[in-house]
Amino acid sequence: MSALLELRGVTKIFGGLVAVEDVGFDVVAGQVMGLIGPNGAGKTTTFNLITGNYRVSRGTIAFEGRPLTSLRTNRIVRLGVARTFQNIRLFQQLTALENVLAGRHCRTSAGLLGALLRTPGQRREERAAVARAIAELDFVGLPGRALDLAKNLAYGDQRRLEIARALASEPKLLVLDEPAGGMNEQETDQLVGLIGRIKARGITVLLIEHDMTLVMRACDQIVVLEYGKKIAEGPPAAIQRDRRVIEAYLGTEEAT
Amino acid sequence: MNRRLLVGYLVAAVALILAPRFLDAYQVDVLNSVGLYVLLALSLNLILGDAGLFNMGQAAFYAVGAYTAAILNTRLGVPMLWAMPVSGLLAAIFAVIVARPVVHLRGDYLLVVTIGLGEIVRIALVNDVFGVTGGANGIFGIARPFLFGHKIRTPDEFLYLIWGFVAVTVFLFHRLEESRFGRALTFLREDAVAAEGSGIDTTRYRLMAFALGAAWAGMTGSIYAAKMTIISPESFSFWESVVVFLMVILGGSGSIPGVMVGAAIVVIMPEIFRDLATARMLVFGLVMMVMMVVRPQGLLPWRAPRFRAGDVPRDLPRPEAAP
Amino acid sequence: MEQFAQQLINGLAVGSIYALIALGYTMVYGVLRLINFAHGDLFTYGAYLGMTLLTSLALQDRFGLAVGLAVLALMVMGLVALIGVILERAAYRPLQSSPRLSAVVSALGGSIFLQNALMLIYGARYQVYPDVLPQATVSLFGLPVPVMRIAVVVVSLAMMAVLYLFVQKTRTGTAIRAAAIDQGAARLMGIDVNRVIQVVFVIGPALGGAAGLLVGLYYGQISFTMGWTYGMKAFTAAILGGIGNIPGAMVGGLVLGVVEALGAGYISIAWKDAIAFVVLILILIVRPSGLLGERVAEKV
Amino acid sequence: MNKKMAVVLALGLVGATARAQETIKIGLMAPLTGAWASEGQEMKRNVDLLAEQLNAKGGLLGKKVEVVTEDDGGDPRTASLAAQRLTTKGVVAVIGTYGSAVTEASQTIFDEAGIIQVANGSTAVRLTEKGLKNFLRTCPRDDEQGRVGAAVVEKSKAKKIAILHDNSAYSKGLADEINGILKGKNANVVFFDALTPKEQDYSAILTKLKAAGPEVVFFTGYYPEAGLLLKQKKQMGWNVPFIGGDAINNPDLVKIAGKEAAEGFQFLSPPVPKDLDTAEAKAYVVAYQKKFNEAPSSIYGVLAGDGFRVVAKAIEGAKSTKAEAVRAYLTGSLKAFPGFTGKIEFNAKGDRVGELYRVYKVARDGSFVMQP
Repeated sequence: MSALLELRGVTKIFGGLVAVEDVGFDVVAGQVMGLIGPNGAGKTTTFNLITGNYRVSRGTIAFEGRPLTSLRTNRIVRLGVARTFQNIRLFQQLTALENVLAGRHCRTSAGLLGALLRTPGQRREERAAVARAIAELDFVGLPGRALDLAKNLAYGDQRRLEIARALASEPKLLVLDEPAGGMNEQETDQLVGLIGRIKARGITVLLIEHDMTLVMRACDQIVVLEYGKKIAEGPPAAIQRDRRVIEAYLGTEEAT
Repeated sequence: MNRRLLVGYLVAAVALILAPRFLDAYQVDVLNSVGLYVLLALSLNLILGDAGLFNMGQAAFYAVGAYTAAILNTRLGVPMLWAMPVSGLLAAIFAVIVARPVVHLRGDYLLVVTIGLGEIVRIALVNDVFGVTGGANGIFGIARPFLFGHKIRTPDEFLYLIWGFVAVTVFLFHRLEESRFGRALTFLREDAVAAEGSGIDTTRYRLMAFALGAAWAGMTGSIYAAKMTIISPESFSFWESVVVFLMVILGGSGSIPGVMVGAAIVVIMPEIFRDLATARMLVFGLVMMVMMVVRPQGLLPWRAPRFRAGDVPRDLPRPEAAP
Repeated sequence: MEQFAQQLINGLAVGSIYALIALGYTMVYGVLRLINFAHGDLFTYGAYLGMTLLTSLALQDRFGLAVGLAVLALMVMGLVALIGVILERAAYRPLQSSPRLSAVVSALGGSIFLQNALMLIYGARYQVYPDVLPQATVSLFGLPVPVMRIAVVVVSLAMMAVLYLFVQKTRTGTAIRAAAIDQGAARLMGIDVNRVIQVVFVIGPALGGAAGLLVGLYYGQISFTMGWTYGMKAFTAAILGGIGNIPGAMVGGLVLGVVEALGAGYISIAWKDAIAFVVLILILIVRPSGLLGERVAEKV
Repeated sequence: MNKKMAVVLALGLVGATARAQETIKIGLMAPLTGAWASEGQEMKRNVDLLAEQLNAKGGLLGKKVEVVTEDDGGDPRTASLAAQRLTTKGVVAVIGTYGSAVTEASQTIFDEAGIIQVANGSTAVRLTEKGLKNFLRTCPRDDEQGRVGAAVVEKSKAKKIAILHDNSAYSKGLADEINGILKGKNANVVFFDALTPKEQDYSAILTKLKAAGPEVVFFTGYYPEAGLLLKQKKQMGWNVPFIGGDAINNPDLVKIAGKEAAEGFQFLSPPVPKDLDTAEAKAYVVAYQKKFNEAPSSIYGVLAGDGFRVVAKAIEGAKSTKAEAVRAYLTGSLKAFPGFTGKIEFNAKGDRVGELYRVYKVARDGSFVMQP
């Protein structure tokens, strides 16, 4: 078991406000890791630091031993870290197929000349990309919806489409920000199944989630944040018993 | 390509080929003017319509192209049509250099910066930068272009040259739109953060959009120089950038046929109103307002869908099976 | 050194006019996210209306210079505000839910229309204000400065101060600020956004009109195309200060004026505008949201 | 009823075409809109008035004269369209336009179409140096004005000279001419720079100018900026003499600057009608005054009028509307024609012959007084 992603002493300061402080954990290859914590604990900020949307103030983030901290987001995606967004960021005006092709972009290479001259190589690549995108749509459970506009999909389907888009970039690590947000129970069940199948493809998953049943069912390992600091780490069973976690998080969350 | 669009293009092409038989020199020259602006509008559409980058300084690239060709021609005797690709290339390089530090700016900040770039270029031309632009006088005595040994001189001949280039441009730009490159620009326009998060190098594509748009504006500039035989800084004023911007939005931002219609209307309308003499621009302004209110998406906002049912294959291996 | 001080004063005088016009851009932008390209022309209307009223009513003869001009200013501001409100109704309101740039084109159409209407009414020639201001000079830090030059700066700054207090201290002002931050949220909080837009289209054009009157009174010569030049400068100033930000527009205007004056004085007059734009670009590279604009990291 | 109407309509059409054949069309290309609209509209006034007068006297060669006006918007691209349009309207000659670059954009079009063009506000030297056979102009050239301007500067005995232009082709050209001549005579030019036209506050420029300490300033730009410069110079309490070029000859200068600030200002210009002692000029000023309620304000408008008159004269003299004949008459037979701007004759290039420029000075009452 080797660490695919390593966070060491990661700190992010906005203005004077410390959003994430000295957080460190490893994401082990092949596992599903959950990142939980109360609202404002710095989960999404941590994600944004991993995916290069924000720059770390201090600390290091390494993926397969390579530092990510100075790379731009698209480079990080290329290295194999794909993500979804907390408040869905699909290309709403475009079809599901085009959305997935966006994820395929970094694994294809046709350039300007290829586009203008429409070379055989470019056409072959294009056909393959479309085929792969369709396959990913099928995989996440959106068969036959390729030509629907993203904005016309139901909320849960939009979440799935975002996952398909991320998968199309052939990630080694998939970072899901509240994938079950806005989903009903049945959809959540399907999502747990989907996460299982993603794991079965050999893709490591890191996810933020508020739905504890999902977290407990889907995750192999859990990290808990509170006020920007890591307060616990361990397998679900251990976390469920952890005193500080119960006080800080589960106590309040479960009560509501 | 969509069949109706194809028919539209064919009808337009036939009409243009036959136009000199039915129109007088002035009317043909209006069409030439339309053609030049169609090219400019299409070039800006790449940047503004496709990539969603607010650029109100397209005249700067147009100017770089026109001046490059004019200088090459009058100083080194390079034939105008040979100078054309050089114009495009130089305009593209110029665009990349000036856009690099500012391309990440948000919408309206980019808008004002591009206005500034346009003005800086114009002021530089007026002040005879490097001693080669002729200052306020501009450059005169530019040779007419030769095509296959034939000197292009009359409005009719320019009609075929300009619209021939329009046809090539439309063909290539439609291809571009349907390609991986065109899609990347669309993603960029729709949501730059999501595009970057999907693995698209947004900075690179922003610059590519600028480079390509500038290259086309530059080549158009060289045709303009060849047609006018004299160019001066006032032909590349801020107003010129505004007019091209207007054509793109009025016609339907991001839509190739729309942008062409926009250019045609903005050029032809003031000509139709010529008989109103001093009131012609007043009516023009009014019509613009009304058109926008009536059709807020532009006159012809139509974009070709990239994929239709036939493009979607079935019976694919499931990704689980793939390694 | 004396030249430096002199150029500084020159810059502030021009800059205060830019600032006054820039406020109109920034307020409208704050609420509507619209670059009101016709705003420069509203400024021109202020100048022309001021001239007509000044010569036809001759208020300064009846009530004395100070009162006469104050009354005149209020009338001009009222009339230009009226034009602003009509413009908003006719050209912008129907486009509220359309793509942002559609309204920009509508604004450009409005600008062309307003400008040419003025040309048809008054003719294309330059118009000249009657000379009503006293021509005294005072010594400021040992430099001779025309009194009226100081008056222009003081009047502009006073109007900006009033506006600032209005926006900060009153309920309507708070509503304007709220709508500028998040229109949707403001709506949910029970703010009548359409009314806010109307208020903005009263205040912005009124200030623009006042600037037009000031320019007419002080410089004496006006033309129907003047709004285009001033408008572009003022819009640049608004961006420089951070568009949507009211103190930013004031600072942006003053900074732009001073940069222009110093650029003309110490580098080259012919390159003055280019220098100003280079400075603008450099500032935006360092501060992508303008001088006072907040540096918002894009929320993801 | 319908038939009747059709007949009436047909007759009307025939009549219209018949009448059309009877007119001689003369084109006017002018900036009716845009930044130079005031000049263009002034040009139109002069030419329309003269055409009216001519028609009242029976027209040309027994035909009425019809003026076909096209707006060039003051920009080269629109100008090339306007010119192209005029070539399709059957005009025998074209008057105009204002601005050298704008004129240049139309030159080849008229030349290739075999139409005589008489420009009125296009002073760039090169326009007549290209060997175009159909181009003439009633305005003088920049090099001539440069010579006269430099002479005026020398006469002022100023040791330090400042030259200010506005970076337009005309203004820069004139400034270069004067600068070249003065430099050639080892005069001390301490300042040479350009202001940005269409602005209102020139105090930054004046401050810099003053720091250079010139004893005379030659401003080669246009009257709106000149007026503001004079006014703001006075506000600064600086009383260096200013001299200007012919683009400043407009009564609005005094309105803008104020009489006090304008007093003593000198500028070069072809003589204006009121200063000529010919009967034609005197009568014209009266007629213009009567029709438009003011004296002709723009010298370029008057120069357009002169252009119209020489063309009319040439058609009459040559008894033909053919371009070659008109051109031959204008450059060969036309001698000492009594124009509203002095005697008119053309050389083979199409330029006016003779010293045209006079020096004007603004008097205390704001009037322009021709200097002996």
